[in-house]
Amino acid sequence: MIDLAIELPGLSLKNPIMPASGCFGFGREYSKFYDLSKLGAVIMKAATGRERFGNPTPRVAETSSGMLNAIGLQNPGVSKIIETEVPFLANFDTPIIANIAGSTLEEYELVARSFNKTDKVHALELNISCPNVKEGGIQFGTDPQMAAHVTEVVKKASNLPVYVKLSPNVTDICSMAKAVEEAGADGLSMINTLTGMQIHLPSRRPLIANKTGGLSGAAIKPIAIRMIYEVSQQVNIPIIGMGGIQSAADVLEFLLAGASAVAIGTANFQNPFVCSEIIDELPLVLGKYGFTSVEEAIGKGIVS
Amino acid sequence: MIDLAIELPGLSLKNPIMPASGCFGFGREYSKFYDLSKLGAVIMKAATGRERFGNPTPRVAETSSGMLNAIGLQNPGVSKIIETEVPFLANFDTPIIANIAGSTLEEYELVARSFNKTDKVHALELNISCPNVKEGGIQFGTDPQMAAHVTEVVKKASNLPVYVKLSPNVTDICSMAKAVEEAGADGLSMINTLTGMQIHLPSRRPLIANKTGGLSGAAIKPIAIRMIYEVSQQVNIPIIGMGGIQSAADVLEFLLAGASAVAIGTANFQNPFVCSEIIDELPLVLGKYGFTSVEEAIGKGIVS
Amino acid sequence: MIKAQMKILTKRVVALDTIEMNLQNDYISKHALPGQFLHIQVGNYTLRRPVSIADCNRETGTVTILFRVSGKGTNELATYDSGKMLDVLGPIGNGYPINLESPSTVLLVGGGIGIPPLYYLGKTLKEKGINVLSVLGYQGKEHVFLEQEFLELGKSIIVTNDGTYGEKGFVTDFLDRIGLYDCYYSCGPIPMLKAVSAKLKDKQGYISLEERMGCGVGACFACVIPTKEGTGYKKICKDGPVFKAEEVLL
Amino acid sequence: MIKAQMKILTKRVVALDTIEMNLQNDYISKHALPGQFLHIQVGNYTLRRPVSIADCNRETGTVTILFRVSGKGTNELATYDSGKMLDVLGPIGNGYPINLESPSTVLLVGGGIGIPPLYYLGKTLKEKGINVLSVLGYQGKEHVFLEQEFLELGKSIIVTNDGTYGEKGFVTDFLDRIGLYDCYYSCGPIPMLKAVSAKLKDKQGYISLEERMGCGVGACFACVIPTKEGTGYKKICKDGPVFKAEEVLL
Ligand SMILES: Cc1cc2nc3c(=O)[nH]c(=O)nc-3n(C[C@H](O)[C@H](O)[C@H](O)COP(=O)(O)OP(=O)(O)OC[C@H]3O[C@@H](n4cnc5c(N)ncnc54)[C@H](O)[C@@H]3O)c2cc1C
Ligand SMILES: Cc1cc2nc3c(=O)[nH]c(=O)nc-3n(C[C@H](O)[C@H](O)[C@H](O)COP(=O)(O)OP(=O)(O)OC[C@H]3O[C@@H](n4cnc5c(N)ncnc54)[C@H](O)[C@@H]3O)c2cc1C
Ligand SMILES: Cc1cc2nc3c(=O)[nH]c(=O)nc-3n(C[C@H](O)[C@H](O)[C@H](O)COP(=O)(O)O)c2cc1C
Ligand SMILES: Cc1cc2nc3c(=O)[nH]c(=O)nc-3n(C[C@H](O)[C@H](O)[C@H](O)COP(=O)(O)O)c2cc1C
Ligand code: FES
Ligand code: FES
Repeated sequence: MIDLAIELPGLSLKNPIMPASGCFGFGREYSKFYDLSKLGAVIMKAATGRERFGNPTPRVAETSSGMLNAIGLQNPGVSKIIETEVPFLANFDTPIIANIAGSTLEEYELVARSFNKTDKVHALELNISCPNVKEGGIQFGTDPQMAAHVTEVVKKASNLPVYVKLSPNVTDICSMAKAVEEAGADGLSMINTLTGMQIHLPSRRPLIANKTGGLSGAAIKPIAIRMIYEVSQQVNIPIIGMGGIQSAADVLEFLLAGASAVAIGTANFQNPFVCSEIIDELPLVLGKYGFTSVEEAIGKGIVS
Repeated sequence: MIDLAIELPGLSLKNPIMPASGCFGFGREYSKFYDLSKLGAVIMKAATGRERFGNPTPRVAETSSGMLNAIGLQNPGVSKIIETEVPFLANFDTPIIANIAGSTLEEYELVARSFNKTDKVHALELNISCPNVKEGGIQFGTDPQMAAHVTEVVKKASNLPVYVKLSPNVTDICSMAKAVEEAGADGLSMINTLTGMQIHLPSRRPLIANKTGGLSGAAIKPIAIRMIYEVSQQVNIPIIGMGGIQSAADVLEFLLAGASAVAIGTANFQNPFVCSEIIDELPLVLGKYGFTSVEEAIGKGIVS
Repeated sequence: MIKAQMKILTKRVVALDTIEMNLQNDYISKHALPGQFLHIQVGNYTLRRPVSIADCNRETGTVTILFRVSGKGTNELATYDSGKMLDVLGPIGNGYPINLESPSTVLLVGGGIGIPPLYYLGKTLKEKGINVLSVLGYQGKEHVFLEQEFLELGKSIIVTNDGTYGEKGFVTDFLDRIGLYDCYYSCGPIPMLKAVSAKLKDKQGYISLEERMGCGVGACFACVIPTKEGTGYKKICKDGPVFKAEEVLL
Repeated sequence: MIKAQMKILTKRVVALDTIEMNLQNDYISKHALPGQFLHIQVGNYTLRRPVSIADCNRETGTVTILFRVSGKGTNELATYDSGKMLDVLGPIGNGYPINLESPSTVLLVGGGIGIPPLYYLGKTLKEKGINVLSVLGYQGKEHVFLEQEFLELGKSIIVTNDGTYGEKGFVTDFLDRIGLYDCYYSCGPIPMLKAVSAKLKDKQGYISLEERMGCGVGACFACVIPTKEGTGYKKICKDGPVFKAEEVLL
């Protein structure tokens, strides 16, 4: 028997697989494909203080082994999410992680505090790294002091464990990680998307209306692995790894690099069953490479 | 008639296509496939002060739509390059660009000065961004002041135009670009590889002996396009664009983003004729999208 | 909607760069409604390709698609031969509302590769005893397809932009000439939809929209369109691709 | 070396996860030397896959390869059927030196998927009137291939690690038993090559090496190996894959 369970701050996961924020909505659509109770946890689409419409379309573009997106944090606002989306997800036997975003410190604080009102959310994922928010969101994610500050504010406002989601668009990912750890983060979530662009030749302009978008998918996996490998050696808090995962073998690669659990984003679009299938496949892959549990594999790829 | 010619500081290019540094050696091997005189220019493998053996093997790994490399600047040293490689390339009717690297300011200076001894090299590409050099090379490429400093030193030591090759592994590519422009760079070359890693599951360790390697190939094209798009609006020096180019359509995308010429790296490995074929194909692609010259397309994808 | 394997039964070039494929799948053929689409995995491309259902045969369990060869995915799809299995999500979206009173007449207005879904719609309406008129616009003669099929549904005007076949001009130039009808259904490029819905603003109409898609199932917010009454929005993949003409902001 | 299209003529499973393919190309079959390899483009993978030439027929213009299905590329290659064209660079590298005095005897020592190139070598040497002995190591019974072919070249000992076929043990355990020979040629996993060259250090020997490759043509410095006499290095793709046993540092 291969043991897939893993304990993280605030989260008792029956397996390390969760859908990544923004790629699974609030679970309704994918719940028609399989029982979400199977998942290690669900990470919801970003919540902001008020409803946001997001960016103009086109919002996505395809790239080699990846895609760009500039959704712009479209969401119905934190109150509506707590009212209608959280109760829906609470029907399933799986922890709920709320991804929170904002343009200002006050908005982050408000959103974090709002989730205290429900006892159905188990952790916050603090999204300081969405490259598609114009008003200042991006600075939180690329400056260690700003990142630490917003982490402190959110920690103080919330009674939930906080996983800070790091941006890969930085010179020194370790200093970002250490800054938020020191500021009280209970865990890290990495990586968010890399800022990219595609130019549409016929129209001679960026294809995505927002011009830039976030690059996700298999293309970015080597960058995610490198960053997790480096960061996991420098912090003492667990990492939820993500970036290009498509298979159980990819999951093991993330575990070996130092992640304690993983999230799967873009791959849901190609295969709506991907999380479910990976959960089925994972014991075989762990066994094949000589592991008897997820726990055992964490960080085992790190050589000194 | 579509005009492919382009004038850059020190370089009269008959077309904007050149092989990227490190992916074409010193031209000998590819000269057996086609006449190198066809190329816009040739960028040589990095030259250092002395011969370097480079990193242990494995040095390359394949990733989704890309590859990692950690060659470690293996090269016969600047004197040998001037003695044996430059004369070979000078047999062809195409400008030669020397890519120069070092671990210390003094080494950069020495290598730059050495190329004054030959009149067969037309420009320097200052590689401050190779992520595979341990002794400090990486800092030059991620700190604007260091980058400016090494640019100044090399400019002073050399009588050739200097194209500074920027690393994408930074939070703010524009401030890097502006710093080296101010320090006297004649042009920019971007992007070098993104630092990545792959973990080999059976051996439970990074596949590349150096652990990390530089990610190149189609996977990184959206990042290259974004950075060139942003930088080209902030500097007044030309950009040699690179990162994932595989076709003439890709070349046009780089031109639209603001590059004045391009270099092709990884794609040579799949198709040794790729530069030659793209040169043949480029007029058709320019024509198809309504351009009569390369010149005309530069920066035309930029919208305000 | 299900994720299914569909076998390519036939492949045929029906006009310049336009391919028709018959795909087999019982469930999808039994559930597909006019206006719905398939989300097709081509090769290993990151994103699936949305393609409308152009016809459907419940008896034989087949679904027909028609697509224009334009970019990487449709180029690759065009190379697939019969016998090959396609990985498909479908049928997706809300189709055209077809609960009309029987003795009524509808107008179909299609442009280019927006025409195929109107055929399945027209066929279904005709089977219900509704009169079907069509105005179909193509770039030029060599782009024309499904002409005969639409003629069999009822009166039909073919318009080409360059006048190389049928009438010359835009579909909007011929909306007055086709006769009387109770409501219209339209699919085609956005400029055409704008012109049609502006011209027919007093009629009840339904339009089918396209947008670049991520998930295709309503989860990613890639394909939204603002609704007319202010801050709202609809997802084209899940709430559409068919909307009331007055509902959305083009 | 050229870049060529090679047509797959036949495909055959010869042992567990081991595929033999016959590929057609006149130029390559006429120029291929034992020990050289092909650099094969599979699908759209970024890097080509190096595979040794296992046999060659100048008359029919065919080249044989044998490969182990291990990762993504070889898995995909294994799905290709006869008739398909492969994009190949080849023949690449320096082969085994074969200018031997006629009445001499050579020993071939192969391990696993390192065995195929030794077959083409053995065949070529035998045609030149040289005696060929072989010691061939496999994991187990179901991995054994080319047994009959090597037997036809001369005395041959099959060794399996698990003893399920032939002798049990490692090839090095049987180097004394095969008889007398003037020099040896070896190809297989690095640990085997180390053991073989250590054991036979007094004999002249040639070994064939593997390394992850980028360009495959000598331009990228991916595949270097240090030479024994200090700071030098060789490129496996261009200067090898065959080296004198004492030349390189394993
Ligand atoms: C609901 C719906 C129904 C459609 N029905 C049909 C149909 O019946 N026949 C037909 O020929 N075409 C149809 N299209 C358009 C079709 O989806 C695109 O032509 C196709 O996706 C282009 O893919 P490509 O790989 O050839 O182009 P690429 O440019 O290589 O595609 C790159 C990416 O952009 C997307 N994309 C490119 N063009 C479009 C477009 N016009 N609309 C949406 N996404 C696009 C692709 O899906 C892919 O994700 C429909 C689109 C939608 C949204
Ligand atoms: C000169 C030479 C001759 C060879 N001859 C044969 C042969 O005759 N038969 C045979 O079965 N194998 C041979 N190999 C090994 C063969 O190249 C690998 O098994 C193959 O590349 C694996 O590809 P993959 O896509 O299945 O594996 P993946 O792991 O998906 O490949 C990923 C990358 O790693 C490289 N790679 C993986 N394993 C190896 C390896 N062992 N050696 C070199 N590169 C590797 C691949 O080429 C690719 O670039 C030879 C290797 C070399 C260098
Ligand atoms: C369409 C889309 C929307 C996303 N929205 C969010 C979001 O709202 N909040 C967030 O933290 N990350 C968001 N992400 C980032 C993903 O959660 C994930 O970090 C990233 O896509 C890398 O994983 P992947 O390669 O598996 O997709 C989004 C990604 C995509 C593709
Ligand atoms: C094997 C390899 C070796 C490289 N060596 C160098 C080098 O010596 N100097 C340098 O400036 N860049 C070097 N690069 C980076 C390339 O010149 C180029 O910037 C990068 O690969 C992106 O382009 P591409 O995607 O077309 O390969 C190397 C890249 C590869 C793949
Ligand atoms: S494509 Fe994802 S919501 Fe419509
Ligand atoms: S693989 Fe490039 S030098 Fe050998």
